[in-house]
Amino acid sequence: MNTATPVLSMRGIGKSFTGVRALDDVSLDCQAGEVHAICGENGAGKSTLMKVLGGVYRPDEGEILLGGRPVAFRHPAEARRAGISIIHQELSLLPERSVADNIFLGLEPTRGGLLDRAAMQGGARKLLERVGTRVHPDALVKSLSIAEQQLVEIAKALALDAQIIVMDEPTAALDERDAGRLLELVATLRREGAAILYISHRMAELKAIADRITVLKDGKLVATRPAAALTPAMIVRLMVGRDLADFFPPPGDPTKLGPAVLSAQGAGNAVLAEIALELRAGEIVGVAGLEGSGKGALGRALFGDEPFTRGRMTIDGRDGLIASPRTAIAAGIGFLSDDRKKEGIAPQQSLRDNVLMTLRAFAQRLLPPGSGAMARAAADRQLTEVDVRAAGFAQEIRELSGGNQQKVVIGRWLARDPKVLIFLEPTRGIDVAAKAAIYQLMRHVAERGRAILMISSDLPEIIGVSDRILVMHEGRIAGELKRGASEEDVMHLALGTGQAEAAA
Amino acid sequence: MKTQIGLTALLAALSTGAIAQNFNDPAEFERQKALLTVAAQGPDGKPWEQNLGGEKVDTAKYKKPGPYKLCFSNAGVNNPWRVVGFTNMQAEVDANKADIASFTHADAEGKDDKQISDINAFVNSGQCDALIVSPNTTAALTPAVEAAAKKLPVVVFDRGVDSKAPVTFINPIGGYGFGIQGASFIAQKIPAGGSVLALRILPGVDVLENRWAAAERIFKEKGIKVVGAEFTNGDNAKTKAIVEDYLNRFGKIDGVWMDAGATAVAALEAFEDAGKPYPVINGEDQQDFLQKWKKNKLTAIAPTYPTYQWRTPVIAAIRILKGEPVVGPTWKLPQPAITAENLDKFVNDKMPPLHYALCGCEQMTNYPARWGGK
Amino acid sequence: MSAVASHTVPSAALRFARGINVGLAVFLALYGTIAVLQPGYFEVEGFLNFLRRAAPLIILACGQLFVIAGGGFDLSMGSLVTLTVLGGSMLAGGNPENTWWTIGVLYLIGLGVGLVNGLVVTLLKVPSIIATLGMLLSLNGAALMWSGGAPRGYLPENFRALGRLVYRDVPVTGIMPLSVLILIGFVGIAAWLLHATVFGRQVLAVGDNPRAAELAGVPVGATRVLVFVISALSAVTAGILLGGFAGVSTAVGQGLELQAIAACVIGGAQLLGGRASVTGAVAGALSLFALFTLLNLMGLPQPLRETVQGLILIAAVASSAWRMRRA
Amino acid sequence: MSAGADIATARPARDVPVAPLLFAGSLALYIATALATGQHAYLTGEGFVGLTQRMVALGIVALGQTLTILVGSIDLSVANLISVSAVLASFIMKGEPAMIVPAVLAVLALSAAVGLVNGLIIARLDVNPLIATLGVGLILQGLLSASFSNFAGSVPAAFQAFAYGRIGPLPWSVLLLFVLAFAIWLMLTRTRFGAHLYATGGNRDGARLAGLRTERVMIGAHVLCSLMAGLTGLYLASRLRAGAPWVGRDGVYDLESIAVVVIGGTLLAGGRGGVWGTLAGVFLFATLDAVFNMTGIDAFPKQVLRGAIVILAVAVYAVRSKGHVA
Repeated sequence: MNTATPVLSMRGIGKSFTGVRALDDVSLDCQAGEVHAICGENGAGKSTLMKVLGGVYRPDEGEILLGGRPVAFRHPAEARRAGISIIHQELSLLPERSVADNIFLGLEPTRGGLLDRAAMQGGARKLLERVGTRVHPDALVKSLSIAEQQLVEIAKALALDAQIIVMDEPTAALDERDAGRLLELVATLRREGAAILYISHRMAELKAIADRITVLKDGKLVATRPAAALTPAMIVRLMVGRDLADFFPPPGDPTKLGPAVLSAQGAGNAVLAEIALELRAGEIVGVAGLEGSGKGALGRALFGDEPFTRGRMTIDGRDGLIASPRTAIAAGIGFLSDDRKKEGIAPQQSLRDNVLMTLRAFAQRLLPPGSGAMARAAADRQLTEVDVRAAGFAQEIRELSGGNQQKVVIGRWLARDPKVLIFLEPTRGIDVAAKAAIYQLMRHVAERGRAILMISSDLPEIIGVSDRILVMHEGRIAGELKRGASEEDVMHLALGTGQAEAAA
Repeated sequence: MKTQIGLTALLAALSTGAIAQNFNDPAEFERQKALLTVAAQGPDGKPWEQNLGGEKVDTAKYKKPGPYKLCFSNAGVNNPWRVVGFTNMQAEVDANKADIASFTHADAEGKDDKQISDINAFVNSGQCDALIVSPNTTAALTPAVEAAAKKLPVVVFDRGVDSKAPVTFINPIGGYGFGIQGASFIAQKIPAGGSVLALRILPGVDVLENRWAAAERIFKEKGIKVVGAEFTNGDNAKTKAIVEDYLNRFGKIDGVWMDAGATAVAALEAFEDAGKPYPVINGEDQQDFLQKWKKNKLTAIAPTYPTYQWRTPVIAAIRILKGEPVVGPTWKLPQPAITAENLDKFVNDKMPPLHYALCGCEQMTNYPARWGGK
Repeated sequence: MSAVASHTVPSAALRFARGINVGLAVFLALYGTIAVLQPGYFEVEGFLNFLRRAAPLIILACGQLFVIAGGGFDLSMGSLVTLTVLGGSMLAGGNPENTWWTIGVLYLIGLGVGLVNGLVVTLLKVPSIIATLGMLLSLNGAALMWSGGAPRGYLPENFRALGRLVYRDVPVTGIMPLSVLILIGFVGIAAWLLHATVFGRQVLAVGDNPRAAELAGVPVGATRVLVFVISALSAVTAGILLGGFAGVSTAVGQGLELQAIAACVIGGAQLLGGRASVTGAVAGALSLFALFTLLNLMGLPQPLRETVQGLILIAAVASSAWRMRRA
Repeated sequence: MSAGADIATARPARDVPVAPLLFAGSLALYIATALATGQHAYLTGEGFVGLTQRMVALGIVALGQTLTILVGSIDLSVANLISVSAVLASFIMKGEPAMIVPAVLAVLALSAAVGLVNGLIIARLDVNPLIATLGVGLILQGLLSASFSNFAGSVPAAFQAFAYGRIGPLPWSVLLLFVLAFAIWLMLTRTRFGAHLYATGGNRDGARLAGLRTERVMIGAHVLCSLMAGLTGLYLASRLRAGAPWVGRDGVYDLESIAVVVIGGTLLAGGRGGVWGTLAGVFLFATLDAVFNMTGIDAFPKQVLRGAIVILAVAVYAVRSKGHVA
């Protein structure tokens, strides 16, 4: 191991929030030119640790050394000034501002007291090129896709010529192609001598770029090992504390498929065209595609959020295009958004109120909120079924980890038990154990005779969970693959370079 | 350093509390007290054309052929008094159709700034032969009125301006007179050692401040105990709540002095609801008060600030443009009080509750419908 | 003392502190002070009289609470109160036979105003603070236009009774103002709607995260419209009580909307939605009214009362913000 | 959500150009009314000067309000601060030309202090800005009314030049309004503080994570807004020759300034908008005043119309926005 003074060293960091120990005696360091990966389940303390490093929180105990000198940050500005750049997990971009404004936020070049727009433009262009996107520096961020926004976020981190770069799940919103490009960028940064702390749930990535891996669990450090000495199974065991034997559930039984519950012919709208698909009771159908391929739009169109404007749809034997989410739900469709914070949870309401939201949306307005199927016991049963871990079910949902929040939102749909469930990125930003639990849950639901459309950017999950796979390209369904298809098969279709296979 | 002086000045101002302002002008008090006893000159039964002894202004230089284009910059119609007054004025305009070609008005909505702009716009428009102004505040409107007076004849009424530039300034005796009439009556009627509650609308309005200054002076002179002076914002509910609290606190209130009559009935109701005898009270010439007075045989008086003064400026403007001399530069109108003796003459239950009895409008066309009566 | 104990004690204390409603605490303190100054307030009769006068504000606060819980504001309440009082006098024209249909018409007007507010916000996407500000201007103008700028008639005695009548010789309490009975009924309905119905949960969900509520199937638009309707109907109710209590005037509703919002906030409601309680709003309205009464009793110069009011408002909200952060 | 990646590479179309549309619409309304009612004097240079003069008071305070709304806050205390400033100015001047400078400095210092207090309460104590500034406004008004009940002091003739003086055909005060608007536009679009203001309003947490001192930005916006209110107070003192404790409240500058800012296309939630829209909104209000005068519409129907226009003006572009507003 390198014996030079590490660029960054955190020693004995401890942090509590009103009695809850979020970090306990955590120490780690990072050398120049090293990628140090940090793993752990959600709630293990990774993000808190990074926020301590970034000056968002002040540690209760311990110290941070930069190049051997102790520092104490009282504000993110001080951490940045010290050369620490952080790509936070939640996007922190300004939707109404231009890409260049966002990239140089807080670092705006000035000339004679006024902003140097030309320098911002040029600088932004270079940085965007570096992260491999063709986004225009003057484009408003709100007009970008989530993946593009993620890349802008990374460009923003690079604008600060930092010696320490922290990336908190930078590839969570990216598809394989963009993720691959990002990994190359990380490799380049490492070559240039940056110290990189890298948080991710994707085992393949860790394997590909990490020099060392630190695993956190329950706010404590479990182990720091050279990446070469760890296999994905070992990492998972360290994180979870046990083996995850059956990460992906067994496939469905093709002989037990029920009738078609949802179908579309020739459907389309501003982004989608000639959509034809059929979902049968009992199956999980994966939808893959690059960012911008329209796979998210497909889910939203079927659910009536950004409805189809032409074509035909049949749900459970009845014809008709869906015009709004409410009509979709009434017709028997459920929908899990890819943006849990903005579109999933009502943060200040209790777990029970969140899990009952859809049932209540269709109940008589003047009924007691806990009548019939909405009884507290029923809510608690539902929350227990999806295995939510919380101090109590009266707790506000905002206090929970992302994985647990996601389980509550899924529970909301299971309580309604619709014929068709559309899951958009069901495991985005969720830790390994919760992921496995969600896959199991999906399979159970399918076995009960429900159809699930799982739209995801995570190829292993598409391949591991789906009974068949639809691949989208430029707003159309480019082809269909059977279970057992390889990542290459999917990518060919997604990139439009492969032969479209005959639809089933 | 200089800022420090300024801040210190502000702090000093704040810590010394109310700063003496010229609302209590003993000379003006005496002048108005004297005017109360002056006999009016002018046509009988037409108090809006009468005056309390003023000089005449020669207006020959304004003479021009009719009919005339009149413009009116109004401070606002933000209370019932101004609503009745403005109705009077419009009726007066209609009554003089032959002499008036057009009557344009701009409502300043109680904003000095807007009224200044309104006056400037009138002057620039070239559409006005004469300008009538009812200023929102005296000081603020002075420059605009002065500037206007250089271009065309200006008649000011109700509130004045600090200037001799207008051809004439029309108003009744004024706030001190009102205060004197009400307070003297109450002082005379309440039992010895009795207590008086003063109810005021809001601070800072010159007419209202003058009324209170006069009343306070009278009460002090007569040794009357004023248990409180409260602001009601002209709100019935607040008035009632305040009076209830005072009745709770003191058990008995003998007199209620009001600087304006709009909430007089609410104040009386508080006595009813508490099961206490009615106080000696002064209201104003609003119908609801007069009717209650008559019905419950109150010991009361109603000093007035007559709304018939809104008729006078139109009459004056026409005379000025005809070159006839008018009373000026100040034209004082009579300001009678309604007493038990002449109450019946003014009570009219066909009129709306806040109709002002001294509108001088009974003989005008469309009375009473135009004023909301039945 | 063990380390564990020292760790849990402050958090328990904080939990306890968080459990108390600021509004309630402020009210009790203020009312206690009033009663010390004026012992009559300690008696049942004194309290009922206090309630009678506070009733309109409490009702307004309860109505406003629904809008706030749903994430909006209703600035048009005060001018709707004015319209109710002026309109009531215009319609009834002092004739007791007209009272009941007049009240019916007034509620219909309220319904219309609430619907327009709600539809402007949900369909035209105008932020409620602007939509109801526009409504405030328009309603005020409409009320004055209708009556010609000044009250045009009286409210009949049986209409007035709703806000003015006090039943005497009532067992237990001695007296019982009719308006207090109306108040109790109204607050009961409000509490039931917000806390004991599916609708109440929908309001909170919509206020907390409208997008999530929409995707969960909650009829967001309808819920939004309904809260504005509730707010408008409560303004009509308050207007009827105020008109009954004090008679007709044109300034009757002025500034009530801000007082209602302040009451909700003192009672712990969160502006922009998601957190609200009727008990809190009632307590907030009571403390605000107790504050007015106390300042009155203390004989503080009128203007300084505004100053004290401002200080209390900031202090109450700052303290709940502080407790939110600690909790 | 998933618009094609290629679409974004093109330079995107901007949002509705609220400012020019609003300005043109108002102007058209003004000219049409003047022609229709035959009041051609309104169309002369002097007529237009009168029109712009109507913009000054509301315009200056609305410029300040634009900043607080952009930063994601709001200021309900401006009306009261205007009163305080007007009174303080004329009280200190007491008609003495020598006291003009001290008075102006005192007013600006006091305004900055009020802005600082507003900002601190909002940023540090985490009090909702509506409540915080409502409270501060009440405190100010109470202290003011307790000390003064009428016009206090007076301003010397030299100071009246601020409101009445002209440079060529153009009043100083109108010129000042446009100079201020330009300066604030420059600040918003061409300085770091401006960029940070938009950032703080657009996403406060995000801005903080990016290392911005969002509290300072918030406080700065409030200080500037209060300074604008102080200037408005000075202008009114100059125009009215003295300050009275009701000038701000009677002018309804708090709600009207918010209304014109929102009509001008600034997002109530912060993060988007600018000064020219606000100025166009102020122009609309001035036009309405003039148009109502020309047509002689009575005060009460005027109020009804004005309310409806406020709603419609915002609705015209808000109606196309996606998502929910509250």
